[in-house]
Amino acid sequence: MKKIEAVIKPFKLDDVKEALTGIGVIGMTVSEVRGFGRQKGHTELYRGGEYTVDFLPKIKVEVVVPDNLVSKVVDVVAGAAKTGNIGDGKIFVHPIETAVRIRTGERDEAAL
Amino acid sequence: MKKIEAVIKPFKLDDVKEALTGIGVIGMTVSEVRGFGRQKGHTELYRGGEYTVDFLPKIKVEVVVPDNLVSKVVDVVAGAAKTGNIGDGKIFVHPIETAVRIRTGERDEAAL
Amino acid sequence: MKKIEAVIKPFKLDDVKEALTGIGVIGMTVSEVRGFGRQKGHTELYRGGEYTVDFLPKIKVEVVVPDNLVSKVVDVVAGAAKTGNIGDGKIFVHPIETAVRIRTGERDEAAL
Amino acid sequence: MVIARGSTLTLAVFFFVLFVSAVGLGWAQQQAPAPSPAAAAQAPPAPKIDSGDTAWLLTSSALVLLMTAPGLALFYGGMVRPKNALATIMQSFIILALISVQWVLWGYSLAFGPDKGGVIGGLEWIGLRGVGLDPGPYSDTVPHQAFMVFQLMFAVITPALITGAFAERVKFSTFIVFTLAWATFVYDPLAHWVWGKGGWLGSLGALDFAGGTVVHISSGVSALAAALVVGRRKGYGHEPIRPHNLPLTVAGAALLWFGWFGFNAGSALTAGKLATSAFVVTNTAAASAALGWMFSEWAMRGKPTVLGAASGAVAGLVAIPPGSGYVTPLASIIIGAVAGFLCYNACNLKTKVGYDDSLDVVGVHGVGGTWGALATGLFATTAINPDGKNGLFAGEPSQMGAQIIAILASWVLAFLGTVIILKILDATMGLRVPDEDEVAGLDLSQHSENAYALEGPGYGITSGGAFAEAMKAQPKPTVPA
Amino acid sequence: MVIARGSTLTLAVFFFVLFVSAVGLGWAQQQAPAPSPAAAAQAPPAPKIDSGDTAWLLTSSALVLLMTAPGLALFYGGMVRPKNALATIMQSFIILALISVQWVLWGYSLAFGPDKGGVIGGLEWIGLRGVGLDPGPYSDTVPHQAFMVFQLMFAVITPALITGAFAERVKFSTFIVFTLAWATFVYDPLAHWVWGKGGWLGSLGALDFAGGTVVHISSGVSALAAALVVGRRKGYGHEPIRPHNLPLTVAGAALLWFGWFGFNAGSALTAGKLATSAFVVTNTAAASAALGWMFSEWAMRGKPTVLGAASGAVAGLVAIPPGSGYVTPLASIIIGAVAGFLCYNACNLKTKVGYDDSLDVVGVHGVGGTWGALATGLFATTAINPDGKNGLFAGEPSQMGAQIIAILASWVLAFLGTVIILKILDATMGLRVPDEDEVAGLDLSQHSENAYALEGPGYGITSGGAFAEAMKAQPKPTVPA
Amino acid sequence: MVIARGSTLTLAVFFFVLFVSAVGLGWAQQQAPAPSPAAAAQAPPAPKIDSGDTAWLLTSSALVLLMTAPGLALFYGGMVRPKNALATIMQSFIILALISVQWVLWGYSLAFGPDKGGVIGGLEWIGLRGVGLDPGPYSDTVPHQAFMVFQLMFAVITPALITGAFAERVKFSTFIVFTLAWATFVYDPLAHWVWGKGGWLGSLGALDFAGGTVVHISSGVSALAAALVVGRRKGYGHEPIRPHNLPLTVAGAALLWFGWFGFNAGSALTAGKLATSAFVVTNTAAASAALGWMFSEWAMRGKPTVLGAASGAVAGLVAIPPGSGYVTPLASIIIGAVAGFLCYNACNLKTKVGYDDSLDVVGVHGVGGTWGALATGLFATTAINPDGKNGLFAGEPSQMGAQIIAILASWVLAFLGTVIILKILDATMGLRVPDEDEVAGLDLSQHSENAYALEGPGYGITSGGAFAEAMKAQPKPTVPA
Ligand SMILES: Nc1ncnc2c1ncn2[C@@H]1O[C@H](COP(=O)(O)OP(=O)(O)O)[C@@H](O)[C@H]1O
Ligand SMILES: Nc1ncnc2c1ncn2[C@@H]1O[C@H](COP(=O)(O)OP(=O)(O)O)[C@@H](O)[C@H]1O
Ligand SMILES: Nc1ncnc2c1ncn2[C@@H]1O[C@H](COP(=O)(O)OP(=O)(O)O)[C@@H](O)[C@H]1O
Repeated sequence: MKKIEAVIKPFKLDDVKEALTGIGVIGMTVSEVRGFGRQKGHTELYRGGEYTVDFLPKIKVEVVVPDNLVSKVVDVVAGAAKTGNIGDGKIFVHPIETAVRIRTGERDEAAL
Repeated sequence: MKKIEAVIKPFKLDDVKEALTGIGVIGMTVSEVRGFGRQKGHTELYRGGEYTVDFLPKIKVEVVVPDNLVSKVVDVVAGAAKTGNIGDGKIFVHPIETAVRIRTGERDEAAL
Repeated sequence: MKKIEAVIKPFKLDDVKEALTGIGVIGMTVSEVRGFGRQKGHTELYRGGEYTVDFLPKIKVEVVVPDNLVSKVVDVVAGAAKTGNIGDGKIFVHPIETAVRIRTGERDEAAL
Repeated sequence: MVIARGSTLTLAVFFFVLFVSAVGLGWAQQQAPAPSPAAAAQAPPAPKIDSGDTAWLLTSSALVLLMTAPGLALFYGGMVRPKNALATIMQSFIILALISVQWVLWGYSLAFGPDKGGVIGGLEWIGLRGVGLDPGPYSDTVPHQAFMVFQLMFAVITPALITGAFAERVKFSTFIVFTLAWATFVYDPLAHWVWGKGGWLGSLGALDFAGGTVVHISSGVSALAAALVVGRRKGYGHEPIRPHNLPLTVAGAALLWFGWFGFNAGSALTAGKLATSAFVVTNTAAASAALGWMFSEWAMRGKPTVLGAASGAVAGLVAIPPGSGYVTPLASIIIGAVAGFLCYNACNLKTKVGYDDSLDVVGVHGVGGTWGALATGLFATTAINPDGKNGLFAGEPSQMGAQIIAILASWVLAFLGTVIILKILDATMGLRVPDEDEVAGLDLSQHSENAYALEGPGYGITSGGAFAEAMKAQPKPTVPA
Repeated sequence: MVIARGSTLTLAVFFFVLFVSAVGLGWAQQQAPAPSPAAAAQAPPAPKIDSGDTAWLLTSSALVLLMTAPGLALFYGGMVRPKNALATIMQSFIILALISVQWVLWGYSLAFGPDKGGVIGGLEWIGLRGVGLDPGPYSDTVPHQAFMVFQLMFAVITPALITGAFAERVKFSTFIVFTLAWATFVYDPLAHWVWGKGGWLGSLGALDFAGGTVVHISSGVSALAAALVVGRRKGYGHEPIRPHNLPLTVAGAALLWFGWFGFNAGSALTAGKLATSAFVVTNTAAASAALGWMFSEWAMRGKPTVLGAASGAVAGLVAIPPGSGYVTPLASIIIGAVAGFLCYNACNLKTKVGYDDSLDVVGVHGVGGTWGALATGLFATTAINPDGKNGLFAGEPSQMGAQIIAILASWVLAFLGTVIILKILDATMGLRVPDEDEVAGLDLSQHSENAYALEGPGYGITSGGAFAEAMKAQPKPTVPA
Repeated sequence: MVIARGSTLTLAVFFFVLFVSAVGLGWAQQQAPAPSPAAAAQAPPAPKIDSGDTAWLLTSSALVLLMTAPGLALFYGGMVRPKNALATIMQSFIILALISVQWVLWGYSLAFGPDKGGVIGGLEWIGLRGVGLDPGPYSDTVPHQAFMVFQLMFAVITPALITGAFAERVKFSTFIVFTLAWATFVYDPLAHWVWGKGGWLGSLGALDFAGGTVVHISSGVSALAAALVVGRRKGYGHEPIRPHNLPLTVAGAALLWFGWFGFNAGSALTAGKLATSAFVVTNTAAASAALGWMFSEWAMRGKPTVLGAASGAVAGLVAIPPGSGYVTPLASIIIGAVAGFLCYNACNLKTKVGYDDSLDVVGVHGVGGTWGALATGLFATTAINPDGKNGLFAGEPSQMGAQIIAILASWVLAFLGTVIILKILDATMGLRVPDEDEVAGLDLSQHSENAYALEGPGYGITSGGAFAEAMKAQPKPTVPA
């Protein structure tokens, strides 16, 4: 099994979710993160002060899938999250050694 | 070393923490995530609109342990987090290559 | 490629970011987490109640780098995040099998 | 999680019929507003309305409304967990709506209408029949309806105070019926006993200038009954249950302080010496009690908390109303300081006894209200209010007797009334939400809402219903990065 | 994302010149405040100022200010997404600033100045020339300026209400020009028609005690026009767009309720019977409408929402002003309940029709205001206000005619006026922000601010500018853990 | 992080003894409230109390209370980082409590009591001895205590304003002692100089209608002294330090605006022409200054910020009080616009000079207050207030002299007084929290509380103490999913 971890633009979450469910992946875990990279930040003004913000809001999507689905999932996520503009984000693939479904104790691919 | 990553129901955090400290694991890192899976969401109403919410609040617990503790930790977490109802969550085991304690520079198992 | 994952004290984020950009790493993803470990928590009072808090706010920094940079990045992060006091946090190194830049479809080291 | 629409419809229809009948009853009367002979007899040739007094009484009425919403709504709303924030705020808000209608339809008549044997007002004033714009029996210089609407605001805040006791676990539909029943069977009679022309406690000579017994003892003691009957929140004592938004709570406390000037100084019904005196002692008692609570906690626990200071201010405001027309500023400092100390300790006691009065209504209103009623018997002086009475320290120990009778009577009526109503509702509608709804929170389970959506992304929320269908026909807009 | 400083400078200079000239115009006059002969003729030997009436009118003016900010600001601000929270709050806040100046400089003169043919006030009172501290033509017992400032607050809240329709997508600079134009070309004339001495709708006999046509119909209908001309928000109907902070919204609704006592009861301009009556029906209508909306939603959707109850209260408050000086408490219960039911359904309808009136200004103010104007024709009775008129149920069907003409006239003026102004602005300044600014949110793109920074770490925010340079010379402090 | 309970106990005991003695002093007197011969001489046969004036003064007193809490508490609380939100709110709230008691016990006597050589009031009125319910020496138509409580609210807000300068770093216990000392040794004398019967600045002819020197210059200049003595926050200039909740800040600014009507128009002490005039210029100055700041920032920085507009409104409100009883509406537009421009630039300057006045009290109150006192000398006209004076533009250049003397005297007293008090406290109790407490935040370190707990899970929070022990005996409830 692998974990596909994608850091995407927040408003793309819906598209990615639909794309994943579209290929039958019905489990995922997402969280709010801040990204720093090539994408330029913005400026904020508060009274006398001027602040440059270079961490931007991103969403991290984590989805664990059997090995045979990995490249398909990567492609589908990449496709759905793409705007073509800088800051679209990254996909990383991690090895996973075991998976357990807490409710049933099922293991590995049966647990997904 | 392995990282055990568990996605659980939020109100189970206390039980999982107690179970882990119970077997002598005294370090962990948790974060708020949203999960999408088989568990059904709910409906929200705002003026004319009706919204279906299918990402649910979950807690992710991450704990890095020496290899010999892995199966024990998995079992203990699975036991503590279980309600038997859908949506109880998953446990994933990741390989970890190095660990460092920032304060002392200790490495690997000494760092945990 | 490896993912270096560091759990640090929140006010050290700026230093870590500067240290990383200082050695030419210009991408990273951070998130808010809560840590439990040897560091003591604090007490809160609300009306009759007295609460002991033992999860403390931490920041998780994730940065994926080519293999040859790993030890340098670990050292730099450890150096920047260190105060010498308990609770400074941990660094964990994960293997990464694939990386993709969503915007261009570039793979692996080219994607970083 | 779905509340049966059937039973809800029944509820709605029930209220509709209730309203329509009371409206109908009063209608003809109002269309021909010449006072009925009975009413005319009660209201002799109208004295001249004073614009200053009327301005003050209307201002005060508005201030007392503000106490309930947003004052109390925020004070309580900030103290619960985020999953119940909105439901808690709603309880104060919707009581304002419910009682505003109940009072006009029948509440005012029961409380202040022509006396029936000292225990209740008659139904002669139902739907405000004969309650007109000339001065009425309760005031010479302001329209009768101004007095009515001022009293309405008291009838609103009292049940709202109780909601703190059973916060985070009660069914919304049951709560609504409880509120109406409690207002009708507990508040309205008690208000009559103390303030109604002919009410037995008032006739007895008990002093309650602005509602120590009627408002604070009655809500505090009903809170105790409710906490006992409803039972503890799930996880109480095991899980952390702490305030989710204390800035809102402090803002609410400050609004309560502000509004309380209307509560006490408005009770003078005129804008002159008495109102001024009540205003001053209100402020001083609140201030002194905030310090009293804070220093008690600081000395006993090692830290002065902000929630403590805010709670202390409220405790002082709770203790001063009965005496606010009868005591000196220096007496109010003592009354406040003692209130802060007492109520702080009462709240600590709760955790030892083990009942779950979520937001400490018993400790603050029950204890503070009782202390206030006693303190009035101690500190009252005709030097401040020639129409008042002297208390123990001004040489009249007998006043304490009247105060104690009033306290006991309020305790008994409030406790028994609340227990009976809740037991009946428990057996019929059910008091508490199902366990899983309590865990999910009342905001979602009772109202299908979330208090906050502070994060950017919608987390997979998708719109549904006819609207979403209609929109699907529309081209999806392209959104640049 | 950068707004060209050039065009902003132009804007600033434009306003500066505008202000300076009007200030200049009025200056000499005020320095020698003896009324000009014309003004003197309008204001015959000043009747005695009544301190109670003045106290009440000043209090009421302050209350109506509170309705706009923080009342409406929070009510609206809580309903948008977090990225637009501050920008939405800003629209109400800055309208308060803009119109406060506009009204003093020329707005009051246009609306209430010496009548020109029934359609507009003259410029005689520009810069408050001749609007002094003696009672004026609109009131006998309070200073003319007190009436002026009370009316100012109405002129402020009306355009602020409209902002709900185009929230989350309009350019700030355009919005400012729109507000000034709308106030000058729509609000001021309409206020003159209805309330100005000699205004044609008032002369016709249309009843509008406290602003049903002038405030609520005009804002609600302008909102419809604005929603149509401005177009939908990006993602409307596809993405979740839900309120981000409902506790603020409910607090705002409660403050609106509180302030509305000034709006309606202040409109009596005296503190006596009429103010009291208006106060009572205001409260009852709000309460009844909150229940009406809540029970409608409960019956039709299965859940009583908190946003629904708050919206219902506002709907009732919107419906009662025109009749608030003419109807009985029981009539106000009916007016409110119907308002709650109607406005709830109107808001549902919106999602079917497909225009994007972000915060339901049409459904609440357009529909509620129209119903209120009609209801006045139904329920008005001289039993309440001898200086008023009887409506249909009191035997005068003709009053309905006057009401309907007033409604139609307001609809037409507001709709056409708004469309014309917006079309001109669209062609010149542009109405909407660029797409990427809409996605990023107006807080950042229009104001370079974030509403919240609730998390601990600064997330890589670094200070810039001269300040940061200066600080770099300073030693960086060591921070212990 | 633990504050030694010993020293806290000492503090508590100290206050207790202080209160008890002052209460004791005044007690006998109040119980026999017939005015002492001396007081009787000061208060000749009581003129008739006017209900309208009293209603207005009580309303105004309540409004000024609202300015401090929740107004200023939210305005300031929203501007700090989340870890200090509650502690910042607390400072305003607890000052309300502290000064309310201090004023009754000795503050009012020092400020307004029988004059001693033009510099201070005597102790004759300690514990409100002889300050009764008949009109006093400062007003003919309202009870003396009404004047006293109105002035109390001014004494409350002034030190609360200063807290913005040293926010986020000062020890709570030291802050409390500072507040009492500052009120006693700086505020009370200055109030006497300007407003006390016989005070030397008032006798000199300096105009300060509602507190430009007494409130705003004194707080703004003390803020400068405090910022210099206390020193910068850790990380100032290196770390991002930005507002955490601007919706609260704007709501606070709006409440300040609302309450300021009481501050200025209440200072007329009657409800008539003068109050109306003050009301109108207050509103106009606030509006004009909001625009002045916003357009300045827009032109100079490219964006109009919401915090800027809110700050501008406050700047206008700060500038208008001294002139609010003497200037025309058009003058107030100019006073406001200049205030907005000046204060904006003063705040920018701060970052260049390098002192850390956390929330810009110097830039807003110091600069705005000074400008307002000068502007009064420029724009005052007897055309508005026959009992006032003419300023430069009305042909009396000499008035500027009196204004400048008053400004200088206030600057000197406030600056020196504050420096001396702080230096003494620094040497004895210590001014700042330890570094690690500053990093952790004052909410946790000073009060053991968190402002927010918006997330669902309790994050490992476990209850402790006797309560948790008691609960452990209870069966742990099973919680369904
Ligand atoms: N080396 C990295 N390790 C971890 N996360 C990264 C790394 N580089 C970029 N990211 C994440 O990807 C996001 C997008 O990267 P960025 O360089 O801005 O644009 P792009 O994805 O178009 O190259 C960043 O905001 C950050 O969250
Ligand atoms: N393939 C997956 N990858 C990552 N997280 C998953 C995956 N499947 C489920 N999850 C997480 O586990 C949670 C529970 O899954 P769900 O299917 O609802 O119930 P159950 O755990 O009982 O099978 C989800 O909310 C999600 O957070
Ligand atoms: N075994 C572990 N697995 C995952 N995270 C850990 C583990 N041990 C510690 N941590 C994280 O590291 C943080 C610091 O650990 P702690 O034991 O308090 O101090 P130190 O890093 O100085 O040893 C914790 O708050 C937690 O977030």
